Amino acid sequence: MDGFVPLNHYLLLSATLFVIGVLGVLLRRNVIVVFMSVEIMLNAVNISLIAFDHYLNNSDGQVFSFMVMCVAAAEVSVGLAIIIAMFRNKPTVNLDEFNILKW
Amino acid sequence: MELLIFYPLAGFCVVMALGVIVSSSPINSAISLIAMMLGLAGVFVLQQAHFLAILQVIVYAGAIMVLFMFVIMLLNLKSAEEDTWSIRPQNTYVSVLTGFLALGALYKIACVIGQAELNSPAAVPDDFGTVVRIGTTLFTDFVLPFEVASILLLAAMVGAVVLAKNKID
Amino acid sequence: MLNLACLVPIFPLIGSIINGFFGLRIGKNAVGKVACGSVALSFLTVLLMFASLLFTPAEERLFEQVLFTWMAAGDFAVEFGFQIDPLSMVMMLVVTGVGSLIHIYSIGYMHEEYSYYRYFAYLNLFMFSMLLQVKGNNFLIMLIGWEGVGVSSYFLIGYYFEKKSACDAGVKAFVVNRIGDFAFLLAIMYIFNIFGTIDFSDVMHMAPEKLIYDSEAVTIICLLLFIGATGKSAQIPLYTWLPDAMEGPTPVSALIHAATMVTAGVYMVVRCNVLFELAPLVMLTVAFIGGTTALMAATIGMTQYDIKRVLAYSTVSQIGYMFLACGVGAYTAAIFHLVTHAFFKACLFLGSGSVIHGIHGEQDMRKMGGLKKQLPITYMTFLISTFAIAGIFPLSGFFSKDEILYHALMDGNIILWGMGATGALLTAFYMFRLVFMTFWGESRVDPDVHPHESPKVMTMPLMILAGLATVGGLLGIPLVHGWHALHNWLEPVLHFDLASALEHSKHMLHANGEHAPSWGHLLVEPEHNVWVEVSLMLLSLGIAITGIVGAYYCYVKKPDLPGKFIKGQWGYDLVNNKYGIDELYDETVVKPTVVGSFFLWKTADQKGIDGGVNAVANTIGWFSKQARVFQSGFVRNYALFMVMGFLVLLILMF
Amino acid sequence: MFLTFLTFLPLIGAMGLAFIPKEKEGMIKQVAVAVAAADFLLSLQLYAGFDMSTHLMQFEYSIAWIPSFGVNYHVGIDGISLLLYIMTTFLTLICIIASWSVKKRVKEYMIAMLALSTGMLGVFISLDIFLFYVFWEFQLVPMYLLIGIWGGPRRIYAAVKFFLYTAVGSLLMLVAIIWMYFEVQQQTGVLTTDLMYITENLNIGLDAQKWLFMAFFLAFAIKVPMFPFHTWLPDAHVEAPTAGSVILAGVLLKMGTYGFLRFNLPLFPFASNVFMEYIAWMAIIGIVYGALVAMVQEDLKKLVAYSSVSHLGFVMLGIFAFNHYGLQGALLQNLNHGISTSALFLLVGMIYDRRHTRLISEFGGLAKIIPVYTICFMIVTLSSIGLPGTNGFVGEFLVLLGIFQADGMMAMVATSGVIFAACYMLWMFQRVMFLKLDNPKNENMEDMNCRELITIVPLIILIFWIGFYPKPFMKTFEPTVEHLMTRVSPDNFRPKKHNDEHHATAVDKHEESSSHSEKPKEKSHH
Repeated sequence: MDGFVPLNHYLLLSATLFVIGVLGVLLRRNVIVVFMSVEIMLNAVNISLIAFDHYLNNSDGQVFSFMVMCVAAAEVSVGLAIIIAMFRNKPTVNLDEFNILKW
Repeated sequence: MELLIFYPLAGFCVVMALGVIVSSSPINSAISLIAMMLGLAGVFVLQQAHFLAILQVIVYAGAIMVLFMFVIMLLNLKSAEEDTWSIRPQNTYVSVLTGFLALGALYKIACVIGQAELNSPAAVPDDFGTVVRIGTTLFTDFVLPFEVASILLLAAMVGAVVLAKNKID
Repeated sequence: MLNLACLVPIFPLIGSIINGFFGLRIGKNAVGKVACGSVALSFLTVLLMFASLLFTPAEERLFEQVLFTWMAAGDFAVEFGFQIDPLSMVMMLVVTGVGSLIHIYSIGYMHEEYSYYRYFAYLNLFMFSMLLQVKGNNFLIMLIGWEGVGVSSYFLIGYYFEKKSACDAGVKAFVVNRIGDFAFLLAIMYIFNIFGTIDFSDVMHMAPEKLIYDSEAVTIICLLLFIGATGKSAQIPLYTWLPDAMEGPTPVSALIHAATMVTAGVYMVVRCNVLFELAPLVMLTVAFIGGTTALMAATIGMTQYDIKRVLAYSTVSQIGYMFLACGVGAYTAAIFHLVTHAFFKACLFLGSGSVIHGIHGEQDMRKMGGLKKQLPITYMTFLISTFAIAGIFPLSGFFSKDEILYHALMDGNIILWGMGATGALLTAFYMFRLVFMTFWGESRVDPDVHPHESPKVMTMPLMILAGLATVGGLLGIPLVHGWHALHNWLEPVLHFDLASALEHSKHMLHANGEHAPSWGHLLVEPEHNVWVEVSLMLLSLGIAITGIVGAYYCYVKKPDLPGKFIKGQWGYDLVNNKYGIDELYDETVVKPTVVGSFFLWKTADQKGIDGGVNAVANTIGWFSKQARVFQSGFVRNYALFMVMGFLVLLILMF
Repeated sequence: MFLTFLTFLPLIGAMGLAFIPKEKEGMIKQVAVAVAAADFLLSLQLYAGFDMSTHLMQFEYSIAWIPSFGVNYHVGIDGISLLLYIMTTFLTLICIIASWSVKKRVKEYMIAMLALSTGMLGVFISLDIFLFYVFWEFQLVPMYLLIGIWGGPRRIYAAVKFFLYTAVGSLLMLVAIIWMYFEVQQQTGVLTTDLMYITENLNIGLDAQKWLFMAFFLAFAIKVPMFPFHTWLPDAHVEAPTAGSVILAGVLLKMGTYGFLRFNLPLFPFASNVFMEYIAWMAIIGIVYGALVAMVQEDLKKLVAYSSVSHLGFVMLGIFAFNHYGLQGALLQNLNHGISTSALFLLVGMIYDRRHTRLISEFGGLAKIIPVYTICFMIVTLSSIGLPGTNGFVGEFLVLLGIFQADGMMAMVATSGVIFAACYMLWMFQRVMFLKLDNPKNENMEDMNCRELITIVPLIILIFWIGFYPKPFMKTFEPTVEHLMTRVSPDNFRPKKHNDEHHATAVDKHEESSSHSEKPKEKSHH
């Protein structure tokens, strides 16, 4: 142990955050919180990408993270727009209420 | 030295992430999320990814989260919306069950990750993680994805505008 | 000439088809002509055949005409063929002869009917079936006719189909007949099982060689055959349909339910005489059933007021006599009585039809009386026939009934004779009760009704039949050996060598390693004692006259006597209710069947079987409902379960 | 090849119909009738060219279909299937004529009818189990649609019930087929589904025979339907449109009995003998039970449906009598039931068209206003009762004769069905046709029109033809029955009583003692 953080610590952090994100997506009903959980997951992946980059001396991972952020931004803007549109039809953000496609 | 910084940071991130998914008010969630983003920016810095750390702060904690807050305020959300969910007991069981399963899975993942052999980072050049280095890679090897990403953003922008319009006609 | 046999049933069939399909278009006149013409043609053909058979030597009087093979499977083959022998000849003569007369009579009787054509189509169909039945050369052809007459009788009984009672009577007749047919069918199958053929001549020929005297097999066969006969011939226990069958038009009652169809059972027993001879147990049964029926029906006949019902019970009773004759082995007597009965009973029924026609459809004898002036011809013919049936010398009934009683005593036992003699007394009584109530005494006819004599087309047949009833007895003049024409005529058919049959049985029993009982006493022929016969004749004549006098006393001299006499008598009530047999059958057979069927349908079928199937379906449905929790319709839930599954897998696999 | 052409002609016709605009209903009907008539007339050619002296397959045609699985397109007919085949084309024609009154979705209806025809014809000619299975399932679909779309008020329930019942049975059959497929490959090394090859070369152990027999039995028994599996039939019949009922009774049910003759008996002769007695008793229960239940029905179609259960009991009884009389009687009774029950359904359909009800209590006294109809109904009723001189009698008598040879007791119980048949049919006839005309709605009923007569008269002719001269029909299956008998005859499986050597094939004594009834009653005394 020479003061460096081993790679697996980063990966563990990444995994933990990812799992937390997944749980958020699956268990919460509030559509905005679900969205936030998606962001957590995206971030968790970013951690892994950057960690690998650092440990393998390669910049591609950072470029990937960059792209992920792009996608996240796009997703959030569209997603929130959809939420607003839905909210206009039915004043709720509870996902269970949106069941018109349910059989 | 790095460890000393890493553990608090990582712990902070995890706590904040949990805060996102457990707090009943969306505002609290959003604030926790911002905190987590900032924490992650710290982690990025630890890994010499300075440019991304900056981006993290600007794009995520700044732009995206502002958007979130804006929407939350706009919709004027209260925290009582979870009632119907928690009323049904089987939902609670399912939540708890999933939580345990997730913990178990996490444990398994940890075991697997524990086998990773990279214990110290590679020797990195000085410009690692700088704008120059990233920019060069971005505009040489990844120029096409970059352009595609820009189109994506454009499309997202148009889409968001269209969707959010009052009337779709 | 005998090749014309196939034409005989075909004429009525053609007539039936023409009338049935085009009857409405060709008009009533033509319908009547077609119907009567076809039957008359048959009659003429039969006469021609009779003539040619008469000139054939007695031993060769068996002619078979095979048209084609009806059905064949493996070694089973049934020919569609006819058999002309003295027995079937007699039947054909009776059927076509009486049939023609009744057809002619019907022209007058049914003239007011709208569906005249339908009536004649059925009647011709009946003739076709009846002829097929008496002519068939094997059991199955006989069965075609057998059931064919059942169906025609069903239609004719239900001719007035708007009356519920008529319809019910039709169905009852058919179903009760079917019970008999069921037994008949089983008998046929059993016969095939044993003989490998169902051809009459083959079976009768082989029977003494293949069947052991008094063995189980022959007993069962004969019993089944006899049950079949009881159904068709209205004997105990299947007689209940015949009185109800009087719902049909009167000529139908005359033709089907008196002269021809109901005697089919007798014909069948006589036809299978060889088999019956081998089954003494069944013979005894036949005799007793016949005797009991004769007695019982006669008692019921005494209490009825419906003119046709009295005649119906009389018919049942007379057929009982025929079976009594069969049962004691006097087949000639049975056929003799069958023929004479056909004459006088047809005449009686037609006469009653004439009465009913004359007073516009009234059938209750309490509303008749004193009709002899208004209906002279009817009265005369009716009286002659009544004398005949009562057994007054020298009318036909005297000879035939007497022969039966003689044989009952000589070949049977005193009980059978006693039954017959009592029956004769009752017959004379109730028949004259009928005559006195209808034609004598004060008129009780509805004042609005003006009785009138029937037209010629109806009285002609009456007179012919009355004539036949008078002279029919000449067919079988007793006492003088060789003068019994019918006996000589039927001899080839009824010839049965008991001695050699017993010999064969012995051989077969020995081959099976069993010991044959001693049958020696069976071969002793009772002696023909002329003086016994003469004294019996005088006795029965006395009995008949007693009956007549009794009736005269009760219904002419002191008409209020019967009313006093019967009041409050439980015996009378019992008889008046026909011994409650109908009700008994209703309670023990019909109702349980219907209730049971409802149970089967509602409970066993819908609840039990279908319920079982539905229970399986519902169980599966229940499981599906439980599984539906996983199919909430929310994509998120699906994702949740996917992830849960994935996590489980992850935990388990690594 | 001719057979293939005949079989697929209706399907081709159906495809042709697809190109006719649905507004031109007249043209659609005409084309459908033309196709069906052509098919029927051409199929008569089969009878003309049929060699009645052999049991071998005729008009055979075989071509590899899925070579990698050894599946062939192998078709052919023999005595068992010839008349069924012709009857199918015949009833299809009659049904299409009878469907003139259909108003709803005429085009789809006709397409379904023609497709159904191909499916049914295919079942009767397939000599490859795989092909058979394909056709067997294929014909379910159009029938399902016919009931489900053009049926009565509870049509969906009935259609689903029909489909599920049949599917459940046939799935087990599929399992059995697959088992045999692999077994034959193991034994002979040949990968094939060819029925002829399997029948001749597959050697199935005794226990396996029993299981396979059961699997096939279930499929066919449901189709027939035998006694405890019959409850789909009344529902399906009641809800199906007239033509659907006719086809259902006339052809689909025959596929069950056909299956027994084509598969169960030749493939599993031993198991057939083992189960013979039980199945015969089931059939007898069906005869009596069906008749009794029919007696108390209030709906005409239901009554006829239950009478079908009873009649098909006779067919099954004949098959499992295992002798010439029984088998021939069963085959003939198969046809007879197709003729008389189809006619009954057609007739019921006619008054349904006029009055839109089938409740017996709604009618009464019809004889007065519709005499021609009454005559037809009467004849068909009598045929259904099995009156001698009509077709019903010939078949029933042979069946009963056959079962009498096997067991007198069975024959007695079965024969009692004859009495009940008279009860329920005549009672029904009386309540519908006779009595007073007291329902004013019936007063303006029209008698049969020309088209309806065209559909009924051929059936009536057949009723009398078979009743009086069944030879042209019966001689077609004589050699086949002969051949089948040699294969399944109980004598093969019972020890010869007088011989010491038990040269019965493949019988172990244990099975022997448990499963056989005594010899037929005393035959004759030597």
